[in-house]
Amino acid sequence: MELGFRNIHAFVSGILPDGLEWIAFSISGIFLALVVINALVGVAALYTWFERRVLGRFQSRLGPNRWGPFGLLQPLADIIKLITKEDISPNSADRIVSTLAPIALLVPAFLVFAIIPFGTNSFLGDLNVGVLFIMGVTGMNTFGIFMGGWGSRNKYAMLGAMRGVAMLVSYEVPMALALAGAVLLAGSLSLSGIVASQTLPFLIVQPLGFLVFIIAASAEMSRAPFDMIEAESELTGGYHTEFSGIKFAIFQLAEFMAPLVTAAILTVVFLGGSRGPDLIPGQVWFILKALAATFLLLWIRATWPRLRVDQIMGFAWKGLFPLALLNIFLIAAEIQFFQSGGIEPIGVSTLLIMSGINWLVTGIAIYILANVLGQPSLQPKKPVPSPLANMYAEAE
Amino acid sequence: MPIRTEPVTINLGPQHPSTHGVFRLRVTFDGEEVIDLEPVFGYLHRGTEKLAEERTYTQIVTLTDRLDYESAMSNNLGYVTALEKLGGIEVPERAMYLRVISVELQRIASHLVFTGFFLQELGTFVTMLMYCFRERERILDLFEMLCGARITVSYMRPGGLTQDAPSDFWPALNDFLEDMPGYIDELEELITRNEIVLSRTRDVGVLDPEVAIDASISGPILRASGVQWDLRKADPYEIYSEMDFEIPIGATGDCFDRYIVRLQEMRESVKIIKQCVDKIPDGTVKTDGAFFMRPPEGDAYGCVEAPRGELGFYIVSDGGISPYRCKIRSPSFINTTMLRDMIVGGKMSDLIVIFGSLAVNMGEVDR
Amino acid sequence: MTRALTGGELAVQINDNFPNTVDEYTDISCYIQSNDLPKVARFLKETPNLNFAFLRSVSAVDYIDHFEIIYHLLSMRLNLSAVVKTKCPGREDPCVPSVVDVWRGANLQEREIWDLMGIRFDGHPNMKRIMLWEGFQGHPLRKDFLR
Amino acid sequence: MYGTGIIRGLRITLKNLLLPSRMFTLHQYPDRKVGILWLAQNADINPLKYVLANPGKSIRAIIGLETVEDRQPKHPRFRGEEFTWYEQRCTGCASCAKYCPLGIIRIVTEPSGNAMPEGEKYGIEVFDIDIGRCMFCGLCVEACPYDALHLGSGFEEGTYKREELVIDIDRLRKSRKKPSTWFRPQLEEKSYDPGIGRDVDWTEAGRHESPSSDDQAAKWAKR
Repeated sequence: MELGFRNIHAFVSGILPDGLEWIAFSISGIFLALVVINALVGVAALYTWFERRVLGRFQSRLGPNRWGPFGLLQPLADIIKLITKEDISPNSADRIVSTLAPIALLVPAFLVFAIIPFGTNSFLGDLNVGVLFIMGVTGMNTFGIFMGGWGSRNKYAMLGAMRGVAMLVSYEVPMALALAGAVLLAGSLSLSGIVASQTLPFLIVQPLGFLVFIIAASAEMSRAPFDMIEAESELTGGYHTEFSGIKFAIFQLAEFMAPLVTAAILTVVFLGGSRGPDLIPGQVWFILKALAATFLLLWIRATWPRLRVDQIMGFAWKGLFPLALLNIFLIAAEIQFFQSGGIEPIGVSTLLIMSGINWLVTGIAIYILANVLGQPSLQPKKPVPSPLANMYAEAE
Repeated sequence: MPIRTEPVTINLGPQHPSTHGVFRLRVTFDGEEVIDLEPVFGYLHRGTEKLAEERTYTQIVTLTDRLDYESAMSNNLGYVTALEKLGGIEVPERAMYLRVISVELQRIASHLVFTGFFLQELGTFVTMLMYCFRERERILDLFEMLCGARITVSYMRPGGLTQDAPSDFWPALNDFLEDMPGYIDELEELITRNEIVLSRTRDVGVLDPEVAIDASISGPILRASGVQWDLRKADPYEIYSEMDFEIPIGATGDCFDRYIVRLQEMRESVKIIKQCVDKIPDGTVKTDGAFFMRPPEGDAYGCVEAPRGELGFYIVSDGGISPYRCKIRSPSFINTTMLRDMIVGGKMSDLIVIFGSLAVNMGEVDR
Repeated sequence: MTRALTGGELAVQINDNFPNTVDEYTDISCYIQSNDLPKVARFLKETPNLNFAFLRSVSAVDYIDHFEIIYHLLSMRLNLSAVVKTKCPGREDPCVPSVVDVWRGANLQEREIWDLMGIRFDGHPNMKRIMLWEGFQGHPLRKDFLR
Repeated sequence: MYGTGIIRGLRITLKNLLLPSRMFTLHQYPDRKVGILWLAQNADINPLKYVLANPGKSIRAIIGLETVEDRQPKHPRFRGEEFTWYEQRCTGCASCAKYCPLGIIRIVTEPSGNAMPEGEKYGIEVFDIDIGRCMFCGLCVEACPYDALHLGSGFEEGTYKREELVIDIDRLRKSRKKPSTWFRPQLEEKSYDPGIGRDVDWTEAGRHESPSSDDQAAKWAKR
């Protein structure tokens, strides 16, 4: 039996007498929420271990390895430490806002997971406006970040929060447009529908959409190279500078949930979700694909430096936005051409032809955009010694 | 309705991840743009110049270690150069070779620290820092072989060195010299063509050569501005006149050039060390009597090309056992002269990058 | 090899243009009267055959009965170096003209000298303490500073 | 082309992730985790045999709990704490105290010492070294004319109070005699390594062979 709202609801209302429908609804809802939230917190804790170990290896360090086998209990130790720490907040801080901030940041991450189809079904069943739900819910974390920055009455935090709002709002646009490409292709707003229509993963069919989405998503979760919200070398931590104890723990949890959320959406929309050869169950396929996606995000985090604030904004509007529009236009035109009005799903051979065209257009588009955006001043210049100094001079 | 805005003043430091020690920048922001900046020094002031007045000439060597704690060897050399000029001490040839080897190793180590922290400030999450420190660790191991300490070496003495290198130093040095060019290639491939680094550092914090000279800026920052001036060529001390090496310069004087000049200097240092290893003669490394030296009355200014620029010591002697006055011309201190002019008008992120590209070391600034 | 200009050579050059500014000269340095410092500095910087555009360092030494300010100059174009000194008598509020207008590099160093040695530089744009905090009593590098 | 530079960077970090020579450059202190292969190699037997022989240890190693002591090897010249002092060699001249840049060595002598091989010597009542302020520059060792004071080779001297950092004469007498070879070429010639070596007796630590009376007579008779 799969763990989903419908199954639990059916089970509970089977036990209860008739007419107590609302109790069955509440019980199954609360039970599911408990299970899902605890499982997700556990997964996020495990993911912190994974991230720190892999990042450590990237940086030729060891990463946490002391506490438990291979350091697996390190997240537990961290949680205990953070919970037992004193919760300090500045005297002049806005208590209500700063207390709500971590919660406002964490809740959207959990909400997204309610509708991610891990196997054939998701926890909440199949939401027929899944993509819209995702867009709406992930947009909420802007509030959390701004509340954290505003409520803690710290100039660094405020700067980080202002940067955050500007960046997150800008990157919503290309992200939504990239998802729209997938929606067009699948002909469905539901995530299960998108998974079902991926006879060929959309990564292959629309690479441009994938590229735009992964860049925009890594900005949405403020990871390198877009981590200017919490740029520790500039803002000493950004919006969560003034938080400690359990509030800080929740901020960190939300921050570590973000890659999981991104990887899950990425897997569902572009990597074919739980589809794969039947040799392995769909859930395992899902986890494997999500792991690969998180590894990619980690790899980028370990390698690239951060962009400047104006460059990030410029990149969103001048780089990603046109690319996303081009992607939508391309997909729409191709669907119009190949599907010719019918509603039957597109065949694999047609998808292959489409992907061929798309890869070609992607290459050309990126090349053109790179040459437009890439400044000629970045080319190395030949140094010429200044006439002001001559160290070989022999003075008379 | 017009929006009422007002500038925000932030104290960047004295404790801040990017201030290289305890240093405070009082910055006024208009949004993200820096409109005013005032550096506040002195958090690490230990009065080295006053302390030097009541220590013997040899004891001061230990004080110089603590000036620029990332390049103690160069500080040692700068001090003993000035002292030998004042006292007229001849240094044995083997000692000069060993001095050059250790100083050039220190230059590589110091530039590695710079590279690591510079890229850290650009936002590479610790990765480059760890890579650079991994390479630097081997140099520190070599220093441990030479003199038993890794950071505060106190290796040089007036008239020579404390000790000759041990026999296992030479194979280890050769191993290092073989590996180092590969490391530098790796760093270069990792960063030099990286578009994010380029767009962050190109045309940021440009320093014109005229201004640089006018503001007494020295070292890699001056060379990045296109001024080909290096004391190792211009006024060769020790045995640099016999060495064959290039002085790399930058084209525009922006942050990227400051980085790339240092990277190329590492290559040249490897070249110099290789030549030294080939040519080093046998013999003693010490001069008798210099440990208890009393230079004649007078004054002397000796300077060397330290990793951060021209490090000068102006020593006034009254014939006693300790200097009458020992003034330190520290490159980091003077290189911060142009800080305000370079940063104002840039973004906050530029501030961090420009300040990082100056490679200021607070131990040396505050002395 | 950087050639060090002897005090005599320097004194001849300066005396030709500004008579009676050179007090005395030694092998390595030449003493200028402190009042004439800015114009001599400008002359040293802008004369083509001297071209001392680079101010290496400004130092101050406390000789009990007078202070001495030492300017180490460098000409990068000609690879020349020179030492110019000036004497500053008196222990109560000693004062010499500032050379920041000529060499910007003197800015922080003159502030440092004011802070640690207590010599005021006339015409310096920002004559404040630099290493020590405002309100510190005394100037630590003076020989009579005991703490 | 614009945009390829960042891809190269990814390649380098991946190389650092995968290449073993770039991976294991860090020493974990004071012990490190070991795998089953290392244990077998250390015991010099086949890994399979090792598993059969010590199943408990193998399981611990597989789940990553097995550790061995591993310290960063340090060069014999390492200038460490806990000075090595030979009372037999010390004459109480206090050169070390004079040459200490910080003045942290305190020596009190009494004149009624007994005669020792190198000549008359003072009895030493107090010999305090405040290593809380010591910077291990080694000038005291360099100044010692009789090679009585040597730097030590340890570096684990953490204490809870600053006062405990003062090394007094009793501790100097009692401590193990494992001198660093820094500034002691006579120890280096014997390729002595304090990290693995034995204690050095006071007769070996000096820089001179004590001359026989014949030699001395010959030397002084010439003058």
